[in-house]
Amino acid sequence: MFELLSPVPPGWGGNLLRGLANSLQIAFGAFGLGLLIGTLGAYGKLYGGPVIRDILAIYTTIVRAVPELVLILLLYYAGTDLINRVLEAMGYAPVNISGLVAGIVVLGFVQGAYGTEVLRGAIKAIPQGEIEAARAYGMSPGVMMRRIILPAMLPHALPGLANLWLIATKDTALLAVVGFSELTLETRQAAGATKAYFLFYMAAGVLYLLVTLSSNAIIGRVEIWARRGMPSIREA
Amino acid sequence: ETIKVGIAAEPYPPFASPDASGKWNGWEVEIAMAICEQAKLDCVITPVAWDGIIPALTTKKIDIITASMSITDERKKTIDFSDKYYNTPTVILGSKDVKMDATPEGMKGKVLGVQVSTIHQVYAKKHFADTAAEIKEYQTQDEANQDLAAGRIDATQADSLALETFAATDAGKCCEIKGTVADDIEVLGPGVGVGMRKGEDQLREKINAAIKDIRANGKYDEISKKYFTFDIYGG
Amino acid sequence: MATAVSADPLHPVTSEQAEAIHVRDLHKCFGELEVLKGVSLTARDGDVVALIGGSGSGKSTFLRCINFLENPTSGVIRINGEDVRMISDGHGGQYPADRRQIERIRSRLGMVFQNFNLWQHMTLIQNVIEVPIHVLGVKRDEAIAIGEQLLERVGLSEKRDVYPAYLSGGQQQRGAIARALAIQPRVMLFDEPTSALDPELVGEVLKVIADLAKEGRTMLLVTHEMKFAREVASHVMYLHNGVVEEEGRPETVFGSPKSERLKQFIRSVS
Amino acid sequence: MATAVSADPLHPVTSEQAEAIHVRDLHKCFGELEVLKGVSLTARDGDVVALIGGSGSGKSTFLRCINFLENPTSGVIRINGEDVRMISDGHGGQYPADRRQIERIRSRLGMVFQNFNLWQHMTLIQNVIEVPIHVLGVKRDEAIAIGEQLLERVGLSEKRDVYPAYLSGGQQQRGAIARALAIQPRVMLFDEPTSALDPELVGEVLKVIADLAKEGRTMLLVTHEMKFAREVASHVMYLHNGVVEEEGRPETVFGSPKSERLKQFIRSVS
Amino acid sequence: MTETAVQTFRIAPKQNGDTEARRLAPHRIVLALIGLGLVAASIFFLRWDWLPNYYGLIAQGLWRTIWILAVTCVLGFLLAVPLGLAQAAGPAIVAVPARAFCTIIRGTPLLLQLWLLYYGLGSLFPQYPWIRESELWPYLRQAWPYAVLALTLSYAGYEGEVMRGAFAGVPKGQLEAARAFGMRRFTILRRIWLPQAIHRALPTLAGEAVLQLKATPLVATITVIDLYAVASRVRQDMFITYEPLLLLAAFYLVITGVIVFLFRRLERLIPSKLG
Ligand SMILES: Nc1ncnc2c1ncn2[C@@H]1O[C@H](COP(=O)(O)OP(=O)(O)OP(=O)(O)O)[C@@H](O)[C@H]1O
Ligand SMILES: Nc1ncnc2c1ncn2[C@@H]1O[C@H](COP(=O)(O)OP(=O)(O)OP(=O)(O)O)[C@@H](O)[C@H]1O
Ligand SMILES: [Mg+2]
Ligand SMILES: [Mg+2]
Repeated sequence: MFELLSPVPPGWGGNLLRGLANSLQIAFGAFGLGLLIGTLGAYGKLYGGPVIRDILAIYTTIVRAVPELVLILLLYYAGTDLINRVLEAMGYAPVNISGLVAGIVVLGFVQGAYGTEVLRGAIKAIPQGEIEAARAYGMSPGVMMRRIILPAMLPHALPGLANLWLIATKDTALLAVVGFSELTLETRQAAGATKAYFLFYMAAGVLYLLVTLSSNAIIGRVEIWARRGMPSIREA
Repeated sequence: ETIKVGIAAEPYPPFASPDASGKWNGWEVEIAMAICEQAKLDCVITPVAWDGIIPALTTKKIDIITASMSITDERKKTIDFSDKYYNTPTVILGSKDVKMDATPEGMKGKVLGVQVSTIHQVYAKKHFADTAAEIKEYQTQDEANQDLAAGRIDATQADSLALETFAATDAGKCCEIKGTVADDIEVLGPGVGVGMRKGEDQLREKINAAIKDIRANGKYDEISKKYFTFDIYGG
Repeated sequence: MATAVSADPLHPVTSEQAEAIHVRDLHKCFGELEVLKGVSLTARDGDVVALIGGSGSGKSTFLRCINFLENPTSGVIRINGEDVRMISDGHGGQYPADRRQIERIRSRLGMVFQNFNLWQHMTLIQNVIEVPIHVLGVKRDEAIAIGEQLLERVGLSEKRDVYPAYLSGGQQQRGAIARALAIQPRVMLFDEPTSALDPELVGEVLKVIADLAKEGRTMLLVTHEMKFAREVASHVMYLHNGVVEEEGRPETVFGSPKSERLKQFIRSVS
Repeated sequence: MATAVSADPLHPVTSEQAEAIHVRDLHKCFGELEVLKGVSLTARDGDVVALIGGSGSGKSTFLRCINFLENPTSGVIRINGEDVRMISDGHGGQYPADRRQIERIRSRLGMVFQNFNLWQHMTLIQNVIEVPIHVLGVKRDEAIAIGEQLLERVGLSEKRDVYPAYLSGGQQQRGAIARALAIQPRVMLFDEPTSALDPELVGEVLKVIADLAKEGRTMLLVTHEMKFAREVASHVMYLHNGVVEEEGRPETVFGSPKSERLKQFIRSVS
Repeated sequence: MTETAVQTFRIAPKQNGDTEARRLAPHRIVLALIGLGLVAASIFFLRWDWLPNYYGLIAQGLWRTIWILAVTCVLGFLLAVPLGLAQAAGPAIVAVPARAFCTIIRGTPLLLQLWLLYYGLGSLFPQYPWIRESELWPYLRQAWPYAVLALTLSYAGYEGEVMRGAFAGVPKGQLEAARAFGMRRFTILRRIWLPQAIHRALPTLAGEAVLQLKATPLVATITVIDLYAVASRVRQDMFITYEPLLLLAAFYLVITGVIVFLFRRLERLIPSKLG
């Protein structure tokens, strides 16, 4: 039965691994984009003017609420269709938006909305005096962000960000809709074609678990580093 | 001009499934290529996830769909269909330990599983809802089959092909075909057709002609014999 | 050193010394609560202004308004001769028009907070060199050299690489002083910089402050050390419930207090 | 009030007063750093012990060891005559054997922290009534009545429903004092309870402390107010680098200091 | 203490930065108009004739979605607190299993967990006659207990991680103050530690609740028909793409709006000062 998992055809192992690699690639892109949006979003939500705050509130509410499938269908199909119709009307040649890019953008956009809230909570957990001190010494927002706020909030943000990262690795299933074969689609194809559902789903589970374990190891390291200077809360 | 033939990226053997190297084959894939050849169309098989298959069609990312789509009046409001290219009888598979047959009285008190959004679901709702204890909806037929084997449901209704294949497996040993349901053309429809964008009448004519031709010249039967022992075209 | 502080800002004292801090009619409300009710102050280079007053009288808030950690509700603030433009927010408050200007001004103001506010994720030396390197653009080696000298000066050399959470209260306070001194600001704002120190160290710190004043730097200092206010300050300001009850040269304020409140306050010290 | 403190714990003073705190040969290391190098102390009911010493000399650590916020590395601690059993952790340290015992002991010790540590998610009055209600089982109405009285006493009645983050430094410190007083403890540990207060309030707080001592409560007080140590304390302990350099009645310690360090320390005060 | 005598102003300091009552600021009117325009456009330009046929199903799906979400979030959170605490401050005996649980739950797809419970564990039961005959069988035979169990465990796994960080992030001094006054460990947890941990985790918790909303559709794979399954059903029946999904999105938006609103209210219970 395990010959089905062999890495070369007719075994499906190679497909699963390729799917995993694709998933990780998307996850990296989406998570990175999400972090960027999240950082700016959190900053804007906390320190921005009323217009920025309202727009960000709408962004985080809508993008988190609407299922990713709807977003990707709208962006990839309806969106490209609209763009091309406009281009056609203006006499230009239609463009072809890559499904991969669309997927990463959509996932990153969604991750950004969750990231905004995670980071907002983390920034609020920083003792406010430390931020005031940075201000008092004339740090510009950029420097303050880089030198004080980001490192000081990191220990508070890491668990939430770790969750988002793990969700990103699994949420890539949506990319199947735009014809990108990531781990979930590969697993479904292998399982559906061979009827060995249990085997392949377990195999995918193991792959995901390995990703999680190695992520945990790295995140654990980062967390120890991020918590430098914070005494342990364990009772003395 | 190439015609992109959309098929569901989720495997549905023996109609369409990929092998590990990514090549798609199966009865429906072969039939689709035969139709193309007959109609002198230059076709490429394009798998699209089921969720995106209709928008892909309407935004011209694919041009026709051969993904075992049953022709119904509701669906005709959105896309056009060719004539049917296959139609399998609808049967009921039930546990060997339970006595039943494929009639409303025969289903009395039974828990029946069907796949959601299929003609079988509509049929079961219409004919068995009054007598059966419960009608459970599954996302895929495989799940219904598993639950049947696990004893959570007493019977499942689907096309004969899927259920006979299952009954022949180890897991399916629990169960047997209990009979074919009475026909209801209004619900069960004329069968499975090729889906395409509305208004492309020329293309539809070509495909209809091609279906007729391969039925006539033996190509259809030649392909079918490789996969099935019975007449898949139906009555 | 000429004391060049005018209680009446409309009638400025003419002096060769440049005006370092000029505040006129500063008001600050937190919601309904009016904490500062029209405070004015002019301090010239080399002045040491001691701000005394009861707990909750608004001393910290005044200091925090001067470098715009709190937006004053109304009033004029001029730092080093530069007027800070304010924009009304349409709800009875105002905020600075030009963020860059505020940053520029702040980078010339050193501040020691009442509760220190050392950055917890940085060791002591990192705290001290942070602003010189990342705001003032001093070279790293240079900043470290200066930083180590300052830590030496406040007696914290061995704690160089310790994180603030592992320091005693007094050590944190001295760290905060070193951090403020590291930027060699023209104007220093001290909020009770000796509260956590023992008498010996209090003396040392106050000597440092006096030295800085001699170099021509301006000090604004909230303190409960009346002895220091009397000896080193060039100007004393007694704040009570958000109003300057009395101010002037220390001899005058301590020697012949006019208001009843101040008399009582001074009596409690001796 | 009889001073019943013996410098030599092996030779206890006989007295009708019960022994409230007894510490013998307390050592505390943070990693390599030995902060307390054998400190002993015996305080009886009604004693006011003033702990003085330079910044970083180990005063706060000593206080924190007494209620086991830090586990002493070695030494004996006896509170209200109750011996605290310790278990070795196998790495050169030890920890209390019976958590319940520690909790019981702590609930009879009031503590004012050097950095206040008011609970940030509770208003002032909630901070004050928290321990009476949830540890001592006082009825809510009763606790509130006492709490309001205490806030009145420290002059914070109007800040009753304000969260600590919106209080001035001195107000937070007074809040922390009210919180500690609310549990009416037999023994009070004060870590620089007047550091953020103006001279007027310092006087008031020290009067409160003196009053409590008259009621027979025991006070252990880290302070930089030499005047207070001289006037109210029944015993003064001068800590230097983790060692008790000198101790005794205030007249003796301040009047005729023996060690060079203490002489220098006292000189800086006057 | 005489000092604070004359303060005539009522204490109602503006303790929160964002208490502006500017509901009708110009930009909000503009945003509202844009929103209305989009809604109107989708009503006029899209196909809604199918709607009346599905009222019953939609109502049923909506109800299922809501109760599953509510039940699993509450149960999951109750599990998450001990999980987070065990990891943040517990001894190894509890910390290691808690950590393992969170890793496995977060590390494997929810779909897989759901299937393992329903088709794996669930299909073992019928093999034992005594289970089939027991009182529990009618429930074990149903799908929703497995759905609730799987979603609860999943939420607990993710939230356990969040709570671990939140517990560890409470300033040490806050706990020391509680210990110094002799609070029992459980009292400290209940009165000081948990409230402060939850307060700083609230924005993340709200996000995770919304994620949970979007995880509920998976229950359709084990025959529990939720709102999402209804939308899929319409798409399959009619082959229309956007309309049912937009309707679904609208419902999700309302549910998310409620979640965000509730969490915001909680967050504002305790004013926090922003640096
Ligand atoms: N948790 C800790 N880890 C390591 N070192 C510590 C820790 N806490 C205190 N120290 C060190 O122990 C020494 C004594 O600290 P302690 O807080 O007892 O001083 P203190 O006498 O209270 O001083 P101050 O008057 O400044 O508050 C200091 O050198 C300090 O750096
Ligand atoms: N952010 C705030 N929101 C509301 N009220 C505040 C805020 N900050 C300070 N206050 C109030 O303003 C008043 C003045 O506070 P401030 O910190 O200026 O006092 P202070 O003179 O520095 O006192 P202390 O000597 O105790 O530090 C106090 O009553 C305080 O409660
Ligand atoms: Mg102050
Ligand atoms: Mg101390």
